[in-house]
Amino acid sequence: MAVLGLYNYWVFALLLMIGLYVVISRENLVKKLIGLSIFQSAVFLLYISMDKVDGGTAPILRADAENQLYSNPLPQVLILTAIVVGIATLALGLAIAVRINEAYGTIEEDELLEMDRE
Amino acid sequence: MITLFGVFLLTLLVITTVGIVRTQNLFAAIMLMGIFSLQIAAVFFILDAADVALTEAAVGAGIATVLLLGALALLDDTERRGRRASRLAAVVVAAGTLLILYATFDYPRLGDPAAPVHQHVAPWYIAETPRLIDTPNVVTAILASFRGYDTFGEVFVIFTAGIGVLFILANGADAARRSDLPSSDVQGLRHHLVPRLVGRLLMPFLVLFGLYIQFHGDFGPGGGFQAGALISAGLILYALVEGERAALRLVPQRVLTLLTVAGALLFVGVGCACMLLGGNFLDYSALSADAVAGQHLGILLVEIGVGLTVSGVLLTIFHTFAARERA
Amino acid sequence: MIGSLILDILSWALLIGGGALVFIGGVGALRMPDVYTRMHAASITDTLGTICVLLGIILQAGLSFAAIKLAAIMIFLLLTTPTAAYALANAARLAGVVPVRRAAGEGDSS
Amino acid sequence: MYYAAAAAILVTMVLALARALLDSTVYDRVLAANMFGTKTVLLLAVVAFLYGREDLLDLALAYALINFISVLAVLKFVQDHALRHRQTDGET
Repeated sequence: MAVLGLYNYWVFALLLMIGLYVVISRENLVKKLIGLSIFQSAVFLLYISMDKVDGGTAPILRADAENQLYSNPLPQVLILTAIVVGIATLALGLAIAVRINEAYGTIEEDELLEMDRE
Repeated sequence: MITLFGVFLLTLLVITTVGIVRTQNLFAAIMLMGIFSLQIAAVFFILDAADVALTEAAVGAGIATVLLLGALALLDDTERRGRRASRLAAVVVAAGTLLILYATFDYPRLGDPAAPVHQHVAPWYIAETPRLIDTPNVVTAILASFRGYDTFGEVFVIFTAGIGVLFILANGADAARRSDLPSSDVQGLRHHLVPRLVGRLLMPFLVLFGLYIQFHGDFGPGGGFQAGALISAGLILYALVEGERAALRLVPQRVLTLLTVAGALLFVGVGCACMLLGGNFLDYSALSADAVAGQHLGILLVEIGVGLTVSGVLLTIFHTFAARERA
Repeated sequence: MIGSLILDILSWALLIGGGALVFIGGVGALRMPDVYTRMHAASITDTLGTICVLLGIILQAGLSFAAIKLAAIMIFLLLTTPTAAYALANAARLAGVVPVRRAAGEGDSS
Repeated sequence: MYYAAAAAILVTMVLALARALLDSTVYDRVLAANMFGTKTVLLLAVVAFLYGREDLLDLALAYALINFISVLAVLKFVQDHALRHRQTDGET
């Protein structure tokens, strides 16, 4: 198990960088937004991985258990709000993409840049 | 054993992500995002973050898919493969991955009770919540009371995002609504008898469950954010099976705007009431002679405010996308 | 004592049977030749497998609030899984996906 | 026994994911997403009992209710798509 103790963080690193890769290398704006979502989920994973305590349980206090260990509630609070903010910003990004499509007829970044240069 | 489940799910998560990157069909990418969201929610659950898993389920798997599909209906659904050579990006990303992987070896291992995160305020929150606030769900206590400022800010970010979407997309939406909507928008899925019946049957349960999550949030997993997402999911379900127009007749856009604003103002109002009663901003203890009762009242009101704003904004966004005609 | 043993055995059988059904559905979804048959495999076994697994847990939970919640989950899944399959089949049909009709003697192409 | 059921569910998740990622139509992916949703509900129910936290079943309930919406959204999306194509075909 000791070997796997850092596995969550490795997955975090991979997801974070895959998300970043999509944002950098893909031209399509919707794909970029999806990449951003992956990036964001990677950060969520990092925070939630930090909250786990061995032998702990979800931080909802139980009256029936004495000396129960609880996992750390603080990262959960931060991420809980971040998820809802994430969907709101995703919607904002999509709205902008839709408007760009209406104005330019495409959402591929290289084509957009070409049109702007002309 | 549970750790192994986590490892297993995380591996699936990475595979899914690679699939998302590789597919050029955006519709397929959105479906894979739905799977991604379910997987990461299961991982959150296994890592003891029940509230977060609930939020991710309602928001990520339900509403994000609906919104992405709504936007995709207005766009092309295939991505053209970029002509720009992305070798530089690959190199940068590979270097970054190695750097972060190298850094992880200094991290405390998963579940280490001696990790720095668990040393400072967190034990205090868990120890003092029963005395100061007396709600079993520590997450709700921190969200609404101890770190109320944070939540206050987040609610206004959501509020602003909703306004932003309206600004960007809603002009001319009224004109579109006055002229005839595409007939499919009027109909929704009306002529599909089975989904329509089941959808109508489930809608009240979703809203009811949302209300349960809203008001049971002090005792179990839940709270305003999750409840707002679930209630708006219920109404989105109604809009899908009965059509946009019927949904807007049920809850008109005016009401949604009102809900959004009322929620945000309720939050501010509770904060200001605390100040008027002699406490600090969002210091609910001032709301009642009994500090704990004051906290209960404050958390209840603030969570209602959050729920109203979240459901209002999410539904507004959904309707705004649905009302838009494809260019 | 005997009663609880019988209950345990029954719930184990349901859990194992449910797990097996779920797994069979997964294999079917992977191996069947086209989207309609895959859907068929997945939705039928999914529905029964889900009922078995949840019933198995309900037997373990006994008469409690948890059992009511599990029963609610079961009813909702019982309604939604077939409906989702219907909606999906409809969507595929609308989009013009044609079911395969393999002539006799033709080799396995999947 | 919970472990056996959980293992079966996890293996089925792999199969569903394989279905989604292999060379298949988009509807297979929707099917896989839907299967995944059902499996997640089951997994959460089983793990909640493994942890002994029956109060967390609310999550499974939420998943069971939410999962349905995305499939309906897909149906609506495809239907609008087909309708629009029929209209543009009629005009030209």
